[in-house]
Amino acid sequence: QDKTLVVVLPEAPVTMEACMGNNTVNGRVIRINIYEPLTVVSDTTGQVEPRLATSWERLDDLTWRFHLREGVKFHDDAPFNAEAVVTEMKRTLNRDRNCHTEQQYFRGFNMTPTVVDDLTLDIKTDVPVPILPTFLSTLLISSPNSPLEEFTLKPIGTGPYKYDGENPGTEIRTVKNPDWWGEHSNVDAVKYIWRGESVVRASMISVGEADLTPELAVQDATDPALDKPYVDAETLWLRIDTEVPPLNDIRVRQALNYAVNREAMLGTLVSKDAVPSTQITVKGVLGHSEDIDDEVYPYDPEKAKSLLAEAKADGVPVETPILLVGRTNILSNSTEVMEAIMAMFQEVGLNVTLRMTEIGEWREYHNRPYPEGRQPVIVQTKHDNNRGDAAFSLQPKYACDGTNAAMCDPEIDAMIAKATAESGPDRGKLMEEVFAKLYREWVPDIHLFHMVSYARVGNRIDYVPNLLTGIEVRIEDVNFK
Amino acid sequence: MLRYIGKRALQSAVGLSVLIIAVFFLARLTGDPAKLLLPINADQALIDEFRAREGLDRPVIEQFGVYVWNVMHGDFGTSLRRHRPALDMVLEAYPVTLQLAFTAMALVLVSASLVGSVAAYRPGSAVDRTVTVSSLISASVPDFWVAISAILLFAVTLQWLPTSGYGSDIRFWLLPLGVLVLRPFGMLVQVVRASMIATLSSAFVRTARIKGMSEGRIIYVHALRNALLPIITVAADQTVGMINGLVIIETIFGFPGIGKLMIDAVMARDFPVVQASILVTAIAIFTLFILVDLAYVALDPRIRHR
Amino acid sequence: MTEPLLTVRDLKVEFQTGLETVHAVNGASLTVEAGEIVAVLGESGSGKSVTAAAIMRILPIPPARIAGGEIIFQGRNILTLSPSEWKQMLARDVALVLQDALSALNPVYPVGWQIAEVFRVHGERSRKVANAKAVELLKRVGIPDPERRAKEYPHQFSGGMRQRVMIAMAVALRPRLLIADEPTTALDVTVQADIMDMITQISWEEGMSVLLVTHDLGVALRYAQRVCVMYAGRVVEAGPVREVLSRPAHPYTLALLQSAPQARAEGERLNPISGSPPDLAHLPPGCPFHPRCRYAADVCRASRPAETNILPGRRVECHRAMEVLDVVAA
Amino acid sequence: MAAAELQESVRVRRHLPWWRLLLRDKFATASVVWFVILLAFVFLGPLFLSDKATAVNLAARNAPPGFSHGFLNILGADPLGRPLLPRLMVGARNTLAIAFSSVICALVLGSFLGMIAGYVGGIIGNLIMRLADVISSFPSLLLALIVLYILEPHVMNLVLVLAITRTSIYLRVTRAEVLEIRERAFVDASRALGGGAPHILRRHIAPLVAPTLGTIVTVDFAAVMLAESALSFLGIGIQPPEITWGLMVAQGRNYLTQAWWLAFVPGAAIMLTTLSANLISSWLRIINDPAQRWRLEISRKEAKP
Amino acid sequence: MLLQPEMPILQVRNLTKHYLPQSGFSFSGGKSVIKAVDGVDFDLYPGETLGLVGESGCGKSTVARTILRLEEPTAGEVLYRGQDIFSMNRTELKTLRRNVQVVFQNPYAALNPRMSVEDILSEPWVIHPDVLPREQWADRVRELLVQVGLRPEHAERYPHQFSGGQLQRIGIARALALSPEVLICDEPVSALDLSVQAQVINLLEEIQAETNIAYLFIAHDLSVVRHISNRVAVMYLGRMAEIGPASEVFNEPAHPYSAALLSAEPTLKPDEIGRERIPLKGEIPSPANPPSGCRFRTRCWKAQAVCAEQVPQLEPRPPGSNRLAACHFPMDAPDAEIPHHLQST
Ligand SMILES: Nc1ncnc2c1ncn2[C@@H]1O[C@H](COP(=O)(O)OP(=O)(O)OP(=O)(O)O)[C@@H](O)[C@H]1O
Ligand SMILES: Nc1ncnc2c1ncn2[C@@H]1O[C@H](COP(=O)(O)OP(=O)(O)OP(=O)(O)O)[C@@H](O)[C@H]1O
Ligand SMILES: [Mg+2]
Ligand SMILES: [Mg+2]
Repeated sequence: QDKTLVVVLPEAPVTMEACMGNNTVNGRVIRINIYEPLTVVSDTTGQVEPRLATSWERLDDLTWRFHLREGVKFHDDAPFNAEAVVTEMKRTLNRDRNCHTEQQYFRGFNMTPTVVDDLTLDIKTDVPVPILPTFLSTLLISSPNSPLEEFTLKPIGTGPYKYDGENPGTEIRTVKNPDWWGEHSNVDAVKYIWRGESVVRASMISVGEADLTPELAVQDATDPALDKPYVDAETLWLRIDTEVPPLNDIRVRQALNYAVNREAMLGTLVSKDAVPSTQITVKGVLGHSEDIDDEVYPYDPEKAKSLLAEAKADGVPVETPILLVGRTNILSNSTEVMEAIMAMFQEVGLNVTLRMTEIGEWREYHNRPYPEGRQPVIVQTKHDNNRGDAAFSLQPKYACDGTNAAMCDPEIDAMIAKATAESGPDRGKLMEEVFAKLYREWVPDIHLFHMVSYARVGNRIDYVPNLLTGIEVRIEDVNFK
Repeated sequence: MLRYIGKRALQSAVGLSVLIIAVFFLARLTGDPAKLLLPINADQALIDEFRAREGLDRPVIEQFGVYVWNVMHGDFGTSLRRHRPALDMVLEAYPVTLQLAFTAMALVLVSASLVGSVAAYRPGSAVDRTVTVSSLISASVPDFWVAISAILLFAVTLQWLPTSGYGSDIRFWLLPLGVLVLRPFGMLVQVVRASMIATLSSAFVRTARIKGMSEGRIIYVHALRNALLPIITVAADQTVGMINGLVIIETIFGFPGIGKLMIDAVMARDFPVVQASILVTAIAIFTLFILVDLAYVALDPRIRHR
Repeated sequence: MTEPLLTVRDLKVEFQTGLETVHAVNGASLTVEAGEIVAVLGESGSGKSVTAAAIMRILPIPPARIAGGEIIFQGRNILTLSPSEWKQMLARDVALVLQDALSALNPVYPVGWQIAEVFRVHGERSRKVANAKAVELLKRVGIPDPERRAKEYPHQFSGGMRQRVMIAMAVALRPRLLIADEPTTALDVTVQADIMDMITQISWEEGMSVLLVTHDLGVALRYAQRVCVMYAGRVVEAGPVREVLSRPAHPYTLALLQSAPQARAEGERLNPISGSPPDLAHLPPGCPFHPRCRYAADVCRASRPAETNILPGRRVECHRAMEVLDVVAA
Repeated sequence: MAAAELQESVRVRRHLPWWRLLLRDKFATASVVWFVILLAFVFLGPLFLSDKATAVNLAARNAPPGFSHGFLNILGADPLGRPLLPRLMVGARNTLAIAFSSVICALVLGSFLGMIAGYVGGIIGNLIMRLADVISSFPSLLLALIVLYILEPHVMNLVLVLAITRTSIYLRVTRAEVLEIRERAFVDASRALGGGAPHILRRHIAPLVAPTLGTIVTVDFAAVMLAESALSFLGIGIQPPEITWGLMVAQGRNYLTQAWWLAFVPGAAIMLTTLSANLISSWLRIINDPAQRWRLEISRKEAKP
Repeated sequence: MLLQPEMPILQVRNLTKHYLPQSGFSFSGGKSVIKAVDGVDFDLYPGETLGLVGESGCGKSTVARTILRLEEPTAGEVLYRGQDIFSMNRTELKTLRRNVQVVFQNPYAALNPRMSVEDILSEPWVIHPDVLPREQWADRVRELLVQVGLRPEHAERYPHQFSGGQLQRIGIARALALSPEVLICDEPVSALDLSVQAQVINLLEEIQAETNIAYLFIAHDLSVVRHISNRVAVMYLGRMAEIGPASEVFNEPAHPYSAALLSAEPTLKPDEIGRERIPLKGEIPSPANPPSGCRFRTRCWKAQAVCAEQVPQLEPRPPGSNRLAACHFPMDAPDAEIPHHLQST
């Protein structure tokens, strides 16, 4: 039997460069499979686990020591050692290279690596970074022979599969790396192809042209035998601009929350497996507050109306036209969801108009700085914290200087600062408190759902998609029957 | 004739320059690539850094100067998104698109000429009505709808053809070409029909008839060639307009063509790729228009001697 | 007496225009004997071209409709032939030359090609042979440097030369009958004379009959043996050309002759036929010419004159033919 | 001729009135009926049906065509349970406004420039043609992005985009035809009468170019509606909560396997409209072409005896 | 009526029209200009008819088109009442066109197939709205139709419903609609049958008698020209061969070409039917490459060496008469005798 796995992706990888490997489109091909990081975050526990590093310890507030795996070789036979990690850090952190990984995860502190011995590496930071091992799960290590300046066209890593050429624009091939340090699955080679239409991908699995595809649209996941749902860490919610009346009044924000009928959307506009949410991180992420999980706002239009009436009585201009900004294709069905929500807001008497925007325009509403004298705006947004630590979410979304925040509360700021600096066992607890406080006392958002996606898994193989399938498809987890 | 081609090539070069200038400046009005390419929580500092690095913070006119200078030295810039030379990306995608477009157009020209002429032969007849209605349906049917329905029918239900994919096997080409051909075919049948109705009533058709030749020869040898000028004009325009249809085809069927490349680049404000792909397609288009002019001459000797 | 090559008997052609029916040909009868040249005279709109087109079966149907009559060519009624049978005969047995040679030639093919095509559609396999024959024909119709000219396009030819090309095409397969619909109207006199000389010569050499539609009395007189005069869709008078033109028996023929400029002295006013041509959609009862006829009597208004043979070989449709003959004689 | 006869024949109309000619052509009649219905949609739809068209009813989500969810849902309902029939009717206004205005703008602009390029020729003509080359090779999507990004995705701006992208075909076709027509003798005759370029273009050239353009116009209707659909889908065209047929098609595309009617119903509306426009235009072409008009006039004669 | 003392209404001076092969494609190579008209002079007086005859392609229509300023001339001038029409501005030109009208050669092409006869005939008034008030258009159209021998109800028909002769009458009616002072008739009766031709000619003559209109009458039917013209001009290959009073030119042509032309005319006179015509050898040479010297020399039976060298000028023939001819060896001169003014060479 030919053990070549055919994976059909929704989109072609943009580049195979290691430092771009945390971008979903690239990560699905190269992350873990070709390039490995020092650490990985467990999809079930949110705990940091070893990969190319076997263990680590914090020497002091600013210094971490990593012990590297022995006997690992790159696909080009270069040895994997501390020197290689240092080289990769240079490459990834070189700002001129415009690396997504650097821009996304390694801002706000500086790292100085020191080679202790061949397999031991110290990393010193200029400020305390309690979750450095988590951050390092994003640093994909490529061969020291990879180009330092340009992006590589031929990825060379240490992973279980190595690059085996491509037909530009059509397919990318990888084959088993026999020298890999780990335990292989029985997949000998992988062919990656891509199709934009989810229905086409679904068909390809059905007729056996491909074995696996992630991210099927809800409406195409029609075959329960093949389609496997997975919570993919994507959370959909609406961000309220709390700085503009009438949205600066908490009663109005609560009314908005009461006005949304989440139940009705389940199984219709979003998958029936989606989970109504109360915060922007999913269970399994450190800092996710289970306390508020079941405090989902009930659908109560009457309550909403009375809150609005109350606010109006206090002179809050609740009739002000509110702009609801949606983003096309943020998720499949995002437009329908927004239309439904607009109708629900209108139902309780709010003057809401919907505006669907393309990403460029959407960012104008979503990111600071916002224009002075603006209209009250509610922005549709999503978040995928797949790094397992809520610190990645809290600061930009809720701090006064958060790029995506539309609120400012010194108390919250202080809580976030404290929580993210904490490295002890209280870290999760502190972050949970922030979420709880935000949810109960601030109401800066209208939370909707933790989404689920579907992967269609062909008959030839065994594969159980998980939280990480959204960003990486680990071939080591796939087996031919 | 060489002189004419030379002249037209020169004019086209001017046209290309105008186009490139327009694209360069207008594209920069569609927003900041930094905001699209950087992570969603990127702060202003990061944005500024990005802009400085890519030279986007400099006055547009200066950027243009640099661009022109580089182009003259064969450097079309590097994709902001993919960090590869823009020209390489475009040239990789180019042959597929050309192949698709020209095969489709050849099919369209031939089939529309055949079918449109038959319809024009007896205007108002049942055949004519059928052709008219079906060509209009084919011109007004949403192509992605047809594409997906065809996949579901031919690949999933009947399993005659692969769902999609790119390869040298003709089976990969059938559906994409079928879909791509639909709209231009519908349009062109209409044009052929109108043009042929006029031509079939001219005196030389009568002469052909009194020579005792078959109706087929009258239509296809005598009338069609005279009716061809407007047909070619429209066909050329349809070929140019095919780039939109190509996006659909390339996305759905997974053909690695320039249509998708260009759309993605436009949507991502990947200016170097936008510019390179427009430049390259425009060269093809301008060449096409020159060829059309030459075809006029080949088809109608009167133009040659005027 | 052998049967004529072509007999048109009581031909009726109607056109549907708007709400009315135009009776363009309204019972025309004529004959063409083998080898002779018959001129068809008549004013504009009298149905000469329509008759010619009906014989060639190239009427636009609809709006045209053959409402009656028969056209016997070589003993067969061509109106009942199947299209393929007829296509076999076209060019081989009967050919047509149209007036407007510029639009009658396909502008996008070389002239030689178009002539050679006649041979090719009628069985000549070899392109080379067909082309050689085309060049031969061009030479025959008096086109200098035929090899070169064969490769040129119609617009590069002068009017006269185009007409020659049309004639070359028509006589290519040595048809029995050539119908020439005003072949020289657009041409100047020297070219007209050349072309008519050529047609006559071919007719003579090949024994080809010619049905020559013309307005020009001079041309008819000079080149034809017999003449048919048409009026309002009917052949009102027919006979040997010299006799008819010198002693017309129909008042219309007489009037036609009198309206020619040659019939008048210089400075004198011309003498057109009074009144206006008939409205073919609403023909008057009786003789269609009576509203304009100087000799009209009550009988002319009441009944259509039957065709009579007043003299051997002369046919006329007039109640008062005898009176007219007398007047002319006087 | 006698004065009395002259008098009598003045003003005798020998042609059928247009509406009787219309009834002669069954297809054209049906098309006109469809357009009348459309006009009713356009003027009355948004007035009476706006609420119905936007009322979310998740219980009737993706309801199939039929009576199961009441009359309004006869054509089915969309993923939000909004009935398709009223949506179609309300969407007619935007759809037709966009399609008509862009095609008409493109037609007017293109044929105007084409006439100048063809009739005046020379440097100006050349300039216009090269400009047309440039415009044709400017990707319509980029143009759309530019215009809609800078000027808001309003209906009128969309029209601008679509019109510009459609202009070049009218320009080229018009020019090609004008080049031929202007050589005809009746154009010279008109010039000799003192007719200036505007007169000749209007009275002599435009009517002869019109049939060809008419053919293109009708097919272009479909092209424009579908182009609008594509733009909507990419997120830069008309966006919900506005309703257009193109948008409905674009949204329905996601549900092809589950609810085929979502894309089919508006798609069929687009097709019907294109078809009707074409049938009407070919009818117009026939009645305006004196040499073809008999085709319609004749049928009564044939039916009578 | 001949040679009135008054001012000519049109003076054509050295009119020259060369067609350049259009820029663009020239596969046929070379930049050979087509010398369609090459230095033509004549006058047209009010109330007279000048017949213009000549072989097909000799430039008659081009003369007409240039006078109408449908073409821009290469050289020369045309004075309308003393004013050069080639330097007229737009309004002057419009006035000119009201006064100088034309009837074209090909009636099928000269009428817009999409317009009804009514529209065709009212077009002049659309262009010159001050000529006739709108209410009168319908009646006047029908009058014009009757005037040219058609029926009033034809106003509602379209060109394709007419025979060629009928179409030509519509063309004449259109030209008459503005009551012009000069009518250029480019073979107006070629497509007409005898009777209508007679009507039209009578009509033209009547109108001339009433309005003193001048005709430039181009035709190839010599009997018509002979009948209608006061003076006749014979053109050959872009040049004037002979011009003079009709009777003189027709009865004793001075130019050999005129003589050949006249001999080819089919005649009705029984005694002349068998008359031999003077055959011309060869085709008319290409205007792109006309023969040197006398343009007719390649086909002239009298041609001598001098004819190839010197361009004959229009001179009175016989000397002192009204008739001018451009020939070294005119018909009245004995064949062998070389005119004395050439003897020196
Ligand atoms: N397509 C048509 N529709 C209506 N009437 C037509 C059509 N074709 C010809 N006729 C009419 O038929 C009659 C005869 O026309 P025909 O062309 O035979 O005349 P003709 O004798 O050849 O005249 P001419 O000498 O001017 O060529 C005319 O009155 C003409 O108006
Ligand atoms: N637009 C043009 N471009 C080039 N050559 C032309 C053009 N118009 C006319 N000619 C040439 O000029 C010469 C004179 O043409 P013109 O039409 O004036 O002749 P004509 O005497 O009127 O002939 P006919 O009797 O055939 O009407 C011809 O050789 C013709 O081919
Ligand atoms: Mg005729
Ligand atoms: Mg002429």
